Amino acid sequence: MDAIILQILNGLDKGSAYALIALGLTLIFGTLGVVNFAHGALFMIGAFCAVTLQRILNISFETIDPTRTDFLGNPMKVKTTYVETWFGPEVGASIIDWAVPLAILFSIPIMIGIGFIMERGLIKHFYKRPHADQILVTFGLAIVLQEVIKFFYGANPIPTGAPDVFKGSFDFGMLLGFEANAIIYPYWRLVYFAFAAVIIGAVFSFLQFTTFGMVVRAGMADRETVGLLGINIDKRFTIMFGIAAAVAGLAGVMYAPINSPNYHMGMDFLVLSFVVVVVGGMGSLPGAVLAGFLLGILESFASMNEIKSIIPGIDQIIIYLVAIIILLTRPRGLMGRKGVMED
Amino acid sequence: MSNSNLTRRGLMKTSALAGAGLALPTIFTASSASAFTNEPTGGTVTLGFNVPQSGPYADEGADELRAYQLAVEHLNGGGDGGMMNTFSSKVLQGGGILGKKVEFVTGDTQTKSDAARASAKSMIEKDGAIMITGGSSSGVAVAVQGLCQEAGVIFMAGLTHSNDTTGKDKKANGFRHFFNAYMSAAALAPVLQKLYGSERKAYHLTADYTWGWTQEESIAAATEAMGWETVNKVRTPLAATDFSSYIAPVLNSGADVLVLNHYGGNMVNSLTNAVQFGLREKQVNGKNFEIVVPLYSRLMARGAGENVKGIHGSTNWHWSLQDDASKAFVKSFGEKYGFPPSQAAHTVYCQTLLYADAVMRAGSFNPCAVVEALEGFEFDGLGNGKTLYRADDHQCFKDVLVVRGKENPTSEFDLLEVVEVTPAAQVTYPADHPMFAGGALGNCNPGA
Amino acid sequence: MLGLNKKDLSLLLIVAFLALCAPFILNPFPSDSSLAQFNAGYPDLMQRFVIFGIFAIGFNILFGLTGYLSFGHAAFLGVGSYSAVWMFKLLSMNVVPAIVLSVIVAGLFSVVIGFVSLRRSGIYFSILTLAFAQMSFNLAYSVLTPITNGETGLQLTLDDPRILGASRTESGGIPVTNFFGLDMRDTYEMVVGPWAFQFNNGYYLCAILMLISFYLAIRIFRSPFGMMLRAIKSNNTRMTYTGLNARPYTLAAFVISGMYAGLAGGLLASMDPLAGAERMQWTASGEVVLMTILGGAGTLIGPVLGAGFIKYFENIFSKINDGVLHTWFGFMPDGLEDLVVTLVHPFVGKGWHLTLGLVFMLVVIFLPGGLVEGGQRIGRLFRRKKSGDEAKKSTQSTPAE
Amino acid sequence: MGILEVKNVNKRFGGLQALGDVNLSVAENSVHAIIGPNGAGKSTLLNVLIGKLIPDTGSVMFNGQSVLGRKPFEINQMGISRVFQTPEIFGDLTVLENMMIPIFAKRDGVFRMHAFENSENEKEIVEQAEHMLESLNMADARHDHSASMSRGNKRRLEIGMCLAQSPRLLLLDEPTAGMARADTNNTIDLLKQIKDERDITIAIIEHDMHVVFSLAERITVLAQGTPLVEDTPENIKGHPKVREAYLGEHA
Repeated sequence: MDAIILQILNGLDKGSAYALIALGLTLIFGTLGVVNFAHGALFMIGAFCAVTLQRILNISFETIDPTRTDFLGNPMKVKTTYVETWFGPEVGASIIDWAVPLAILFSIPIMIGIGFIMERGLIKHFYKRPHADQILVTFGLAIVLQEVIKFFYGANPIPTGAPDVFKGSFDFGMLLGFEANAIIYPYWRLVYFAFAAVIIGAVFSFLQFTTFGMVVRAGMADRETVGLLGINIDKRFTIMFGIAAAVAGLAGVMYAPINSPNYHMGMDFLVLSFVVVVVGGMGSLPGAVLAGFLLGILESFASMNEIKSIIPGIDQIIIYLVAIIILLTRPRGLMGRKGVMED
Repeated sequence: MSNSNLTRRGLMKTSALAGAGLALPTIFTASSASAFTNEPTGGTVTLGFNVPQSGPYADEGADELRAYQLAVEHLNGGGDGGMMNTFSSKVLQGGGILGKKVEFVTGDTQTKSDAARASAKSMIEKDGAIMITGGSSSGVAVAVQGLCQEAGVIFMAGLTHSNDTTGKDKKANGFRHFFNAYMSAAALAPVLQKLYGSERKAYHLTADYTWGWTQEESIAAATEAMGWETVNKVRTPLAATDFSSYIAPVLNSGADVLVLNHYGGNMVNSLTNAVQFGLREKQVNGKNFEIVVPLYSRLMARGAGENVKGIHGSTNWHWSLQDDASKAFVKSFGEKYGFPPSQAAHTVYCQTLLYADAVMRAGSFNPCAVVEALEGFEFDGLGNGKTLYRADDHQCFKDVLVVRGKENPTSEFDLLEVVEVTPAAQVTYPADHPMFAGGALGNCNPGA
Repeated sequence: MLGLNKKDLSLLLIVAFLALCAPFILNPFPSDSSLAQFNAGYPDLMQRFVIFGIFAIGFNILFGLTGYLSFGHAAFLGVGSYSAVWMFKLLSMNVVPAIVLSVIVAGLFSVVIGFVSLRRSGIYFSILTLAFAQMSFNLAYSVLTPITNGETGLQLTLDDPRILGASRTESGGIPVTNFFGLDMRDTYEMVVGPWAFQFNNGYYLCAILMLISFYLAIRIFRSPFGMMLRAIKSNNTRMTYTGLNARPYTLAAFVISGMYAGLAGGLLASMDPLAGAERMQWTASGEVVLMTILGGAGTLIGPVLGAGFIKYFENIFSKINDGVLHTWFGFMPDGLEDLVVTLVHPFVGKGWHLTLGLVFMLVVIFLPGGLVEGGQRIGRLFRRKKSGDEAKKSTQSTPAE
Repeated sequence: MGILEVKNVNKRFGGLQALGDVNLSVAENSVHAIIGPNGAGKSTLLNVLIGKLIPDTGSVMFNGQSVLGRKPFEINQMGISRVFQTPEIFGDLTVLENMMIPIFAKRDGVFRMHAFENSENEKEIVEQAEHMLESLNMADARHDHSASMSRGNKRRLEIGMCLAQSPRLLLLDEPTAGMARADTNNTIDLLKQIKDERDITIAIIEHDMHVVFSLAERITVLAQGTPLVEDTPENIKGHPKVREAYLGEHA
């Protein structure tokens, strides 16, 4: 029982990341009709926003400590950060400690800006081009973005810790009457799940309850008609692209403490997030979220020893297997509309 | 820096059949004149440095390349000579190899056996490389080693830790300086016993491919021999990025030690996840829960950040070693690049020197002569104490380091501290050890 | 001739000429010049050009004609390679049975995967094929290691049984793949002044098979079957209401392209007897998609150009290191030389991916029809110039206005 | 007994009765029009006839065989051809190729693997297609891309493609929708010509009364999913019920 609860928690957590990426991907696809292979790269850039802020906060000046020596035997240079000198050691240290949450604020304008530039500078010219061209150009962009990151940050993962408050884990077992340590779960992963829920809720209510959202939804359903009403859909769609980029970026920022960011993390998620989107049904936002959580949970269950001992290697293929089964039983994924991306 | 521009052309065997119909005026064939593949004829000799330059191990590859450049500089008489001064064999004098200036070509393995072989082939066929070296994973090492055997050039493996490289996939033309999974286990086990006692229950998480399996097998065997119980061995997909679903059940399994048979990105993530789950603060069976990472790499430890603190593992070499050879290497590397070298850098530097030395002692570039010179070669002064290149399997036997993540690092490079230097005798195994069975060296192949 | 019209025949002849003279054409720079780094005329790369050309030609029969975008074609390449290596291990080092088996096995695989995946269209089809290929890759890397040798890749060993042939040669090595006694690895080198041209048996076998594949592809493109496939891409509704069942047509195209992939896989293994699981990864499937689109989907020659282009980048650009750069720009004054090297450095060697990404973007943005369109534009430019010249002549002959 | 017999067909979509007790008999070699106001169920009926929708009850027989549950290509092979509201042709192919495909389909059936014959060498097929194009006055455009033609010509081509298979029943779904007057008249003339020259049954669903009364021999009026009356055009014109339900809007 406790093992099952644990895997459900894991599934929700994995599902949060899948759902957030798939949500942004679907927003872009649904509004602009563009298949964006660079979406994983946006997620990666988000994570590197956290890395960058951490680096900025850690900018420091060097003083020479003659009592110690470095690896070559020269006097050691000791670094002190400017933040610590400006705000005092304690406040300074806690600002650095909170780099990741602070990066949320830092990343939103950056991601929206990147989204705007991408849409206006590149994607806009590809609305009327075949999907294959869109895939090629955004894939090219994804490679360029990740190579640029690699050039500046290297190929190795960069540790980006959560604030100390969120280190350690929460004991659910005690809460539910199990033994101590039966069900423990890291605080930061719980934060991630809550954060994802908030973002997903915010996107949905934005689309549901604002006039802007209504127009966009109408545009997703029938772009031409809305255009005929004299509403400038293009501008709104640009904004939507910015929002989608921000969603991907935020997913990345918050993911940084879970796994150290590296330059190819976007590609690692890309294929998976496409599977999630398609399983959810092209163009369906609730479908993307549902599929994200569904696949996350199934993946977690498949990695249980009990299940692996029955079907060896099931955890390697579960996502693809489920995708095949769903697509064969439900032609347009869980909640896809007819005629979207079927030719 | 004026190396490479490789121009001479290598030959594989020549067949009179091919191209026979194409008669052009000025033909002469430089065919069977050479006695072996890519025999250097001019004033230079070309080495092929085949390292990952893209993909997850690109930084390790970059560090290997730095070390190679340093080695070439030293071989050609530049710089301060580095470990050439401490090396027990004194035939290398900085005048190139057999009087020929050393040049090199580089290539990208992409950490894929296919791409690595393509890259190595282009070095052999196009650039006339006489020796291929490098790599940062066992799959690539085994694949390229096989190629070099067939093509008739020498392969000096880079970072490869799987037992198979000098076990079932060993080749006459291939040599490994790096240590292997068995040696990691043999070095670690006594230290673990001393630290954690002999009544422990271990839970293995293992990357689901050949290297992971050989390491799991080695560690499990070594720890079981000293009384530990292996509770479970769980395979994790190579592509996994989030290990939470594999880590979550560990605490309830009754195990009190977690062994992470992961390397690279897998290791960084699984260790980070394990620490996130608070495993290290827990008590199981009345003992503190411990995590072990059998194969440590400083470059990768950096990716895991503070999570490595206090975690034990083994490594081939570390820059903080205080013997003369290590100090000399760290000094010349550090002065050139501004930071200390990694174990990957160290091993490839040694391999380059060892190859050059073998050629000098053999007096020939002929691979078979080089093989003969390296087989059973005993040396010292390359940073791991007295070392033997065993003739039976072309594996180096030398001291192995057991290290621990440092609690208070003074710099971003100062992440590990050496806990114990396990002497070579303790990690030596018979050549017919079952974990290494199933392959044969075969005969050396000079190609041509 | 050969059942081709004049235009197609001349295209085939041009391709045949280029393929047979590749050792000359790809080696334009004397081997002691600093530009020799750009020479691609060595056996391994030439083999890769034509083998991946075959792969892309086959992929184009599916994607270019029917519009079905498969994201899992690398799986067929992979199983082709594995079957060929197993054939070398068990039967004989002759490449013919290996290649035949790899085509058959890839064909069977594609029947199964195609039958299931073609129940859906559009992106749903793409994801189904991707899922099958990723499953094959993941399993080949781990659980199926007894068959695939996992991470290391399937290689020949000294104790392979090899029923028709020796396990090891007299000198104790692993025998070499051959075509009825003609060793695939053998290379004849012709030295002309500072040039050295390499003629490799394996390359010519691949090139001939590529020409046959190319010829068959032309025939398919021009056949009623090809027309039906184009009709499916153009308007599937009309297709069915004309009394035609699209499914067998698409399945046939899928299987044909799967067999092409199998042939490519078998050839890869015949040239270099190793089969790695990475050959089946989604990035490998993506690569053939990129080759086809980059060259020009739906055109005959486009995929071959695209394949050559990407393989050239992968093998040539990745080998340019700072040392090479310094020899190139050595003629410049020192400060300028360093500056130029610093500027070029990020785009070559370990940065070859960056250049490739940029090239993808530039080609798609400016040449929507791929490299073929680029060629057509240049051709048109010449023609216009010519006709411009003629027009000028004619105006010159008449008195100026 | 007509060539097409629809009996007691009912179809509901959720709470909406799209078709209620439809009975219809189309006599062989006649031109039968089905008219009705918007939402009368014309399109639903058409979709039932071509097998796209399966009715909840009832039967649809063509030439004595049921069409229900068959795939569109099977229904086509039975001898029913369909013309769509917006012309469905192979836009990427040339006009000649467009015409060749139905002829191939007629000759070879649903599938044939003729991968290594040159389509241009299939003389018999090419001749038939060119002959057909000549009779449509489109021979000059044979190497043009069909997507670049005018809507009227596309419609002409589409009808020609259907006729190339010599169907027994030709179903037309608002064949002149969205056309200019001149194109509409051309289409009417073409259909009249077909009616005169061939043994063919034509069923036509149409909005445009001009077209209906120029062509039809019998007319069925649908309203709210049920046939209101069925009669000759003359009688329909003066029928009070029809005036009330349908023509009233236009009067």
